Amino acid sequence: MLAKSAMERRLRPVKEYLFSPFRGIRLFLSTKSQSDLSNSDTASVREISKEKVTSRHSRSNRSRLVLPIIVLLSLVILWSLISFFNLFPSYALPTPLAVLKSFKEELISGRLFNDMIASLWRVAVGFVLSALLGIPLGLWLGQHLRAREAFTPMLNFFRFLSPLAWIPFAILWFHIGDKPAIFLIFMASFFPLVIAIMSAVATIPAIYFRVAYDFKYSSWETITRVTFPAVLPQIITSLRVSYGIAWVVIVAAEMVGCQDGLGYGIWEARNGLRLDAAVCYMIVIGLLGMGIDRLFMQFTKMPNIRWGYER
Amino acid sequence: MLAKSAMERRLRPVKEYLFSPFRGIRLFLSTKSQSDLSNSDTASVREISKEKVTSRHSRSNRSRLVLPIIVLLSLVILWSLISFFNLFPSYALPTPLAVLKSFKEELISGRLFNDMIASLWRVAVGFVLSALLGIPLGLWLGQHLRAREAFTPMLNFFRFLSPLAWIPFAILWFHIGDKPAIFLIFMASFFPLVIAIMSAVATIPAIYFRVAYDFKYSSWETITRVTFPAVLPQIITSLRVSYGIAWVVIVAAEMVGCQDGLGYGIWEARNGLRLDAAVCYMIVIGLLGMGIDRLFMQFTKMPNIRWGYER
Amino acid sequence: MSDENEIWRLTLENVSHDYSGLAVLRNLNLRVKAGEMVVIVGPSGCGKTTLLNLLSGYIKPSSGSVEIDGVIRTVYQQDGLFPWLTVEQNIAMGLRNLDDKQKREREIKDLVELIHLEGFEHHYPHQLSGGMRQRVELARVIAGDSDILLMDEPFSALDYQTRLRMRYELVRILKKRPRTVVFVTHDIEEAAQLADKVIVLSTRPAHISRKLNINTDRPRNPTSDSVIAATREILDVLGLETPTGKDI
Amino acid sequence: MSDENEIWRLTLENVSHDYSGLAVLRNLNLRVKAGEMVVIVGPSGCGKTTLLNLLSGYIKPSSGSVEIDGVIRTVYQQDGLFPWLTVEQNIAMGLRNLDDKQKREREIKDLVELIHLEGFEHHYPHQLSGGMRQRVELARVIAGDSDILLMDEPFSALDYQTRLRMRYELVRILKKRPRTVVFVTHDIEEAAQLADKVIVLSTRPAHISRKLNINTDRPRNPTSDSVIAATREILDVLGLETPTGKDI
Amino acid sequence: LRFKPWNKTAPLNVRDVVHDGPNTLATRELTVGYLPVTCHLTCPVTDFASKTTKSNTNFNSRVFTDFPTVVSALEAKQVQATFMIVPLAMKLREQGVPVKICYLGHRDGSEIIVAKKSNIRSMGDLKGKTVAIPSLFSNQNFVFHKLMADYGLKEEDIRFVVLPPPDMPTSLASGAIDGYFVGEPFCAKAELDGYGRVLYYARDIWPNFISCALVVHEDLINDKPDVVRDLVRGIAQSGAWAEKNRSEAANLVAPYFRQDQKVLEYVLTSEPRRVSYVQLTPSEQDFKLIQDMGIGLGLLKKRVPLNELIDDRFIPQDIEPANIQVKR
Ligand SMILES: Nc1ncnc2c1ncn2[C@@H]1O[C@H](COP(=O)(O)OP(=O)(O)OP(=O)(O)O)[C@@H](O)[C@H]1O
Ligand SMILES: Nc1ncnc2c1ncn2[C@@H]1O[C@H](COP(=O)(O)OP(=O)(O)OP(=O)(O)O)[C@@H](O)[C@H]1O
Ligand SMILES: [Mg+2]
Ligand SMILES: [Mg+2]
Repeated sequence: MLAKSAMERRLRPVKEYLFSPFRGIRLFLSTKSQSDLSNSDTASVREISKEKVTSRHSRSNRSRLVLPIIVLLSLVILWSLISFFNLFPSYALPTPLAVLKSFKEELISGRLFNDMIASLWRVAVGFVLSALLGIPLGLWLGQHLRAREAFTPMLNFFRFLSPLAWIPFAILWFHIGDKPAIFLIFMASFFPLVIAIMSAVATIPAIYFRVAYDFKYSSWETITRVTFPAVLPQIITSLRVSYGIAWVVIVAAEMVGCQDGLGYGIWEARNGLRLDAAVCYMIVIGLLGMGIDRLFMQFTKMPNIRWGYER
Repeated sequence: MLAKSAMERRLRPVKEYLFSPFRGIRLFLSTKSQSDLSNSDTASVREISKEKVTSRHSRSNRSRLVLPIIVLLSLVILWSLISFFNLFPSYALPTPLAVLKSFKEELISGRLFNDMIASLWRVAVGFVLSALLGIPLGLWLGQHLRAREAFTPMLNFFRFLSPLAWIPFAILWFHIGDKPAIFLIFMASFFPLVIAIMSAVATIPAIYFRVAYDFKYSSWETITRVTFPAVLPQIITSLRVSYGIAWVVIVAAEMVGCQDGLGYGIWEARNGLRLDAAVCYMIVIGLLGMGIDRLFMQFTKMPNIRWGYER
Repeated sequence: MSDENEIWRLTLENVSHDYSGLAVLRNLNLRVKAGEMVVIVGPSGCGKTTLLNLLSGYIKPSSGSVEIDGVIRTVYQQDGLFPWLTVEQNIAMGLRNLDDKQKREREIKDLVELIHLEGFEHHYPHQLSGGMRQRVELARVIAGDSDILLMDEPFSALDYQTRLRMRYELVRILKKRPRTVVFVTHDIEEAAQLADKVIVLSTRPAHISRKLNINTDRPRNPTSDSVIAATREILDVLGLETPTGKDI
Repeated sequence: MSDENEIWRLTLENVSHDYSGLAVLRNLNLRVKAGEMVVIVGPSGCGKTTLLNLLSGYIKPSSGSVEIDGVIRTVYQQDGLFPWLTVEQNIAMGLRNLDDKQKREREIKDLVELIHLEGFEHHYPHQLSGGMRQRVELARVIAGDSDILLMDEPFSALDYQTRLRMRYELVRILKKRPRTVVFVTHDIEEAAQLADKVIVLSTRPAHISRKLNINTDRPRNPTSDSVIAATREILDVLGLETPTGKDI
Repeated sequence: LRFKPWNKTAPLNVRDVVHDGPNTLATRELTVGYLPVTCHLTCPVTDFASKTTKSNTNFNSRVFTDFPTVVSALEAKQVQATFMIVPLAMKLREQGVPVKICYLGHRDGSEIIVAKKSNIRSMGDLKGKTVAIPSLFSNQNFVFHKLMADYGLKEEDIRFVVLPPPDMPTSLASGAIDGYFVGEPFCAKAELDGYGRVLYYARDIWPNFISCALVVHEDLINDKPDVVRDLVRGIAQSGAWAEKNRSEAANLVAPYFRQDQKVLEYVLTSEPRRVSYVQLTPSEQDFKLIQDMGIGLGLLKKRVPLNELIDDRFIPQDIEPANIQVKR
């Protein structure tokens, strides 16, 4: 029994993120897979690639999909049973049917689609902004010990401030509509991102910089051709985490006088006393979040990033 | 409202670290420090410990403190200048003086202290709950590939749901006051924690289990004496991250009929059109968040955890 | 040792092993006497670790029989010490069956002395050098009621000079506490320095291409004649006398 | 080689080095001829890496002078290949100065052939075995206009048989593309197999305890007489003939 | 700023669908803030009216989720006219934000709701109970305290909690609170779902109860008095129309509020005492009472001269119902 799990554990990393929908989660927060019992250092390449191929196909895709679907289905069935036997009154827990109905309604009116686009747009802009500013800042801080020491307390301080607390400032500084929402998303995702990238840079093996020095890389080349690619796998991980934050924050961000968006939809549903619509929007938010998370995982398959998840 | 002795008990540790600010932030999200050019495998122990001692003392603690303070001071000065030259109207950005005044006011009335205790209490309970449930679940899922595959999509789905969206359910199921707030904090911190611990377990080197098998550890011993201590460093890291989430969520959580707490303080300040008080509460939230984060870092110094951050 | 002559600690008879279609070991026959030191060498990926797993009973052979007589402990190539336990606690793992607390403590003290690590009882593995860690592993597997030690390239992560010293160390410790040892290595010099019997495996599917007895006393100098002669013979069997890089 | 006799690639005169109070090297004198292969051995922590850093100009000596004549490249003990670049791109790092694209491509093709890695041009380092990675490192430092190779225990992370093969590989490659080499190793056999001249360093603060010339042709069999004789002598200088574990 | 590919293809917002398109005659535009509560019903009606009837100004109604956000938006002059609870407007004025109350939003429109099964029959029974109010700066809070005083209840006899209105019905249903005092439709919801019962209509405790008013930034009044005039007239006419065509009004605002039309219709038609949209001229008398109570509670710090706060210059002489046709 142990033998098998050890083997599986060994085989996991490669397989895991090729086919199954949600597997890259294991990569969440951990970029290196474990060392294993066999020393494959000296195995010939033919062997290595063969092993990879077999391990990839060793468990069928289908079984990977079936289990999560069973879990989800049983959740839905549980929910249906609860509402069928009226364990909670319908105002306390909308029935699956009511949610489905409101889903259909929102879909047909085109509002759901509109809200999705609006939210995706805001999250995308806020997130891209924080990536554009956060990645260079994180790289810079990671390489300068003094600067890192000087700024981490500040970064950490701002990390703990809820976007809800920023709302008045968001409106006063950025007025209402998209801009303050983007600002709030930015504020929520920027600081954790910078801190994560900063820490990642601090763990780059010194040898890479030594090699860059040997080959006479200029300092600009060192940043773009060594530091950046060396932390790219961890940048992707950090981006996933901070994207996750950005997406969770959408509900808070769309309090600021937005007229559409999934988060706004939830507020409107609450104000409109429509718990069914609220649940419908929650489901859409959860599913879209998961979906985009999977998109990020596609990056981890790029050959010049994948090394960070393989060794 | 809260028993005084309990209050004191809760406060003591906080005091301890208030005076040794912000070191160790570098550990955030990174468990392994970089390898370096010199191969110290064969260095004698005397050398190793000496090196460690020197590196610990190689830069004075003071300089470690000075830089962040300079940064914070310049932030405050910038803020003062902005409000001095009226770049923003005072309703858009309260002056430092006004904030200080409201700080004094809240402090003297005892409300600030009361709010701090209330928030800390809620976060502590919600967080401890999610740790108590999340750690065993994470350990279990980490060791069972099938279960992991089955439940990750679900965990991931719930991870993306904003606590704000849960508010109506929190009220229906837990009424108002502390309980729904705790529920919201739990919902926000539980899922990321489980996912992180699950991933950590999946990266435990198989060799430890092999050794446990050789020494005939029972499966219960394996979990408590191998799996758990092996991921303890990563559990601490995960706890820090999820505690961070719990603390950020306090503002959202205290929307639901709380009559005290720092998050409620922000709502009240906003409702009472007191931006100065809101800023004062934001500062307290940020500082407390940072402070408790430092408490967690104390764990990383424990000898049977520290190895995870050293090698 | 001569009076134990007839105790066979490990017996492999006609053992073959496949991993889901991959033929790894073919018809191995091997008997290990109590107190004997058997060293296994062979090309990488030929199945040496698989063989040890068969010997320890960790996996069952696809065909043939494995008989084990005694308590088995293994030293792995990677660091198998638990980093969350101190030196003392790691060594105590081998004494789990000893209920008498005082006896256990005395035994631990003895073992720590044996591996020359007095003063480091309460250090954690990450505070020790590679050589020290390997000595703790030795103490852990030698502790208590173990009879047979399996060692899978235990010294290959160390540098040469430490490796050299660890071989002498192993010999010295085994002198004090005799055990039956099956030792896997890539290092032919190591095999020649340590073995009573060297088993050379062929490439996969592996059979035993040569059994070689070395009868000189240990410790052996790496440049002593018997070691050189054995080295030469093993290199020859493995075709490594003038290797080319093509198949690295 | 004899006509280059008088070109000194590296010259150390009375070099000493301290790390903030820690005396590491003391009064070293060393001259390395063009095309020569100098191997440095010594106890761990004695300052071998420091010496290479001085030779490469990466650090300045506390006193004394270092003269370098030529372009220097280094192979490190750890994997120095950039894992985000393919084999081809890694090798191309050594050809950064070559502006002619066609020439560069031809050169890369030559080098890939030299290290027998045809077909792996577009593989990433993590897709290769340890020996293959070290060969790519060799190609990278040999590429282009390099004159001097510094190698800091380049093969110590490999297993014995691969190490053996890599030594032959290095000799073969250097035959085709002669370079001046300063090679640091812990492995005395390796030193004896590869060196024109072995420099044995003492413990810290290190001075040169012995310079040893080996004049046999390469490649040398590890069990050949000249290698054994040199090994014996070095072991003797280092006091490793019957080492004890005390100071591991 | 926004990329909107769906504008061309997908059907627009439901809010836009009911419109017949922008009023082509309108030369000016103004955004007016409101919350999706029936107290603010005239706002979307005016929005609708301005686009379907002939008027000089196009009014866009912008829905908010809570009052603090509305305040921030007003301070930042992102909306220059909005519906707002009256005490909050006073507080704003007190803090020097130049706002004026130009008109009222409604009369009445609030109820004290208690659990249906409870045996609370009057104010006195609420002693020792938990009651939710929407905000400390709501008129509901003020009036409730006045009522307590009338019944001889002391401050500590009732436990007040501030809750977002949408959470009140659920809190009552779950038993977390014993009653609440808030504007519609959050009262009707509890009644319709069968767990709430009206204890008092607002007009029973305070005739001509006011909760929300139209608040306009002084800058707008100074810069574009015509727009303000149009706005007040529009709201007055909308109110007059809604008062008469209650069912149609419910039908019209349901998509604006994204609320269940049934609930709105219930609010507007079940009981005429619930809410009315006439007599919306602010009177100093009413406001003085509110102010007194606010100061009594310590929530308002100083007395703002009411003639500075109220600006009734824009109220039209005679109010005709707006000419609104709602398609069925
Ligand atoms: N659990 C496993 N499942 C499938 N194949 C395996 C398993 N373990 C090992 N193998 C394969 O069996 C062969 C022999 O493996 P083994 O680890 O025994 O070789 P080895 O001689 O110990 O190699 P090395 O010298 O690298 O340590 C290899 O080809 C390996 O890929
Ligand atoms: N940058 C540095 N700062 C301070 N001390 C250093 C530094 N680099 C090395 N040392 C110390 O100098 C001594 C020599 O180090 P060096 O790395 O040169 O030894 P080495 O012979 O290469 O050791 P090894 O055999 O482990 O590779 C060691 O004691 C080491 O701790
Ligand atoms: Mg093996
Ligand atoms: Mg070195």
